[in-house]
Amino acid sequence: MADPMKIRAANKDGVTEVKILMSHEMETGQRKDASGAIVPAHFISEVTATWNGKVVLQGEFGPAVSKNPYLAFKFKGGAKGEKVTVSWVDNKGDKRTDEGTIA
Amino acid sequence: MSMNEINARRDAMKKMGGMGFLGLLAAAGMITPQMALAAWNKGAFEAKTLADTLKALGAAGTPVESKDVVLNAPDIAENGAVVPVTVTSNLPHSQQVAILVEKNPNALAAQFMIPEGTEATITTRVKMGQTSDVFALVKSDGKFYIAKKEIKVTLGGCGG
Amino acid sequence: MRKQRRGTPHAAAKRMAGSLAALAALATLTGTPALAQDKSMDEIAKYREMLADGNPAELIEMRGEELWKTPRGPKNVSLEQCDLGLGPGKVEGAYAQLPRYFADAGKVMDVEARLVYCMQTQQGFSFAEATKNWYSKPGKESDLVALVTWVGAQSNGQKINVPVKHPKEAEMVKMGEYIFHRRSGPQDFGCSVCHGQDGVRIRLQDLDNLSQSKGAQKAMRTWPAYRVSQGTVWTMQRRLIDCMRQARWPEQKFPSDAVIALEMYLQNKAAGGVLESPGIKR
Amino acid sequence: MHHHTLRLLAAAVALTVSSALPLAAQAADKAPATSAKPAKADAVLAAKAEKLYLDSFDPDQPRTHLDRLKQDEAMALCSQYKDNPPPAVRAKIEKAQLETIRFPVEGRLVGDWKKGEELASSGRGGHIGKIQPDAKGTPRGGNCYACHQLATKEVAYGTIGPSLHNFGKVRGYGEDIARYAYMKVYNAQAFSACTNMPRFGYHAWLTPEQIADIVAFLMDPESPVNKD
Repeated sequence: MADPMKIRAANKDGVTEVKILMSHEMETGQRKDASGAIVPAHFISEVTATWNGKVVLQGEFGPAVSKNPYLAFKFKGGAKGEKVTVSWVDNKGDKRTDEGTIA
Repeated sequence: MSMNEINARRDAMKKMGGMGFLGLLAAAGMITPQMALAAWNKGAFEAKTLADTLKALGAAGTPVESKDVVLNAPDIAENGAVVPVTVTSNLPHSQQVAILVEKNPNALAAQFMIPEGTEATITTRVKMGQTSDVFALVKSDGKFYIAKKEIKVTLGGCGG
Repeated sequence: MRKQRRGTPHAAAKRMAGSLAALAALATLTGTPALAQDKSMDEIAKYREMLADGNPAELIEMRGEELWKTPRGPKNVSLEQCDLGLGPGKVEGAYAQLPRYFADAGKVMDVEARLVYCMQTQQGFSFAEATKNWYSKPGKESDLVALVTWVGAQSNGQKINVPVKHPKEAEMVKMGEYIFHRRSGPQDFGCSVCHGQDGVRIRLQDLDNLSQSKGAQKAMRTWPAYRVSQGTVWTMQRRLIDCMRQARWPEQKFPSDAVIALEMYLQNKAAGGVLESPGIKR
Repeated sequence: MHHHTLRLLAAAVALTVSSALPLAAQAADKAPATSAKPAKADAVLAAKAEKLYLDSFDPDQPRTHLDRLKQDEAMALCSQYKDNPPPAVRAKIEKAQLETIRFPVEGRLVGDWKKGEELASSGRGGHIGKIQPDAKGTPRGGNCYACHQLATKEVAYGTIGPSLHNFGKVRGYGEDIARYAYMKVYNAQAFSACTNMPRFGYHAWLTPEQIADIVAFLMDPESPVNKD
């Protein structure tokens, strides 16, 4: 199973800022290994963030997003102690869901 | 429901049959079925040229350059593997934000759907194979707007 | 702009220089390149600032904490009783005081050497097993690096304070200094070539003068660090072993006593520097 | 050309570079040596440190790799005096190094600036070991940009050495300057003992012809070093 994400969420003046770090290799499909064979593409393709059952951000990544992707955004609403849930799925069908608590 | 439970439940559901990822989220009660219709835009991500990518994103023709689309990134990246980029749209009803790197093998790096209530400001990091123009594309009220910036990728350190 | 020192030219050279017509073109050398250089450095600063906001080393740190607490190895015990110098299981602040002399091992060890020692003596791993994945490669993260990252983070905000009480600690500082100035290889390199003067850079990267306290503090405060060019965390051992590779020298053993001596010398120079660990850099 | 004249020329050339360190002063910028001759205790420690150092390399690698740790006289003296030897030692090193310089068989000191530019830009070649070696047959570069500004279009240049932008334009395109540039790249320690600059020709890191190409990059009026 994939490694956990690190999710930070903080509310200020009614706006919640979310910062996410995802653990993923984000292989481009163009790199060669030591033996000269091409390492197949392996990357997070979809990311969804929800708060109170509502989608607050939906993203699609290609392999040009950097290794261990970072994503930051802001949404209106959110209160201290509430959860922000983030899920990703990659091009091989591997996936991960984690949550962060709004500070 | 704890995260481990969600992950376990998803794994269990995977075994039961091929529900899509968003379908699983919908089943877990996280999103409504209508939202789960979105899918990875293969055509756009696999397009080679900037023009083809824009076409696949539904922004055929030349999107209007707009001062209300702000692409914040350094002029020089010490390493092309990680180039920080923030796109901000000050246009009303910005629904979609995309980041494109013209000289990458596939121009589209990432795109985001911005629901009502979410600010049209996204920060992420992209790879750049070489010095290139980088574009921020924003869809606002059904029309596409664009901002451009050249980012130089330099040789770093000992250069070896 | 960096400060420049002008040497004292020989009197004869001065006379000769006066006769060189080239002097007339002197003015063209100052000005624009310097301005361009400042602009480049501003943009590099912006690049670094934007990176600092989200450090993927935190992901590796999380993994390190789990590895520390999970029973592993033939003896199926965790590392929670490992003594990193401040007593069994005391991790907070330990990294800031490493390398140091360990009486049980009879030698000066850095964080990696000590973790390897604990993996051998407490968890029952063989030396080969404990060291075989000592650095991370694409697609294969090192457990040892994750442990070092977590241990390092437990000294975040603490002052570097390496003990020089035991004679072997003092000797390692001196041997590190010797190695720092030793030049060899097909490029005549030594650590001092790049890191023995103030205010210079290689390509666009500032080079700290590691022979002085200020430069050593600046350099040593931010390791272990996530290196975006490598997509993973590098420890001080990995950093120094790669410096040696760049110097076109042969490859070190792991863990390397020469590297530990260098670390001892550098940490000693960096005393008082406040750790910001893990760092993030090119 | 006599050694004495060359020294003067070197110093004079250095003087014209106002935005850079005079070449001879580079070494003096380093930490001063604590004493002219190391004391006995220091010698004992040095021997111990040398052993610790050599023992720290992986013995499981080709002998030719481990040979890179051997020091010639200049290396040993520079290490001993922390790159700041006393005048007599400095003179001795420079004299010996001057004698090592060899010129291209064809006698052309100014080659092809385009090839020189490539060499100046490349920091590849010569990396050994198991972790991240260069691929077999990787050509060695001169990596001049790591330490010097040259053509202004390259923004990623280092400042360990002086700016060489407009090298020929400022100094003139004369034979003497070309000869000085060639000798400096071939063996910089002939002019400045214990300088940071590698001895590219002495170590056969670059061939005499490649050095002439680098000289062309510095000296050809058409080179971007002198044009932009």
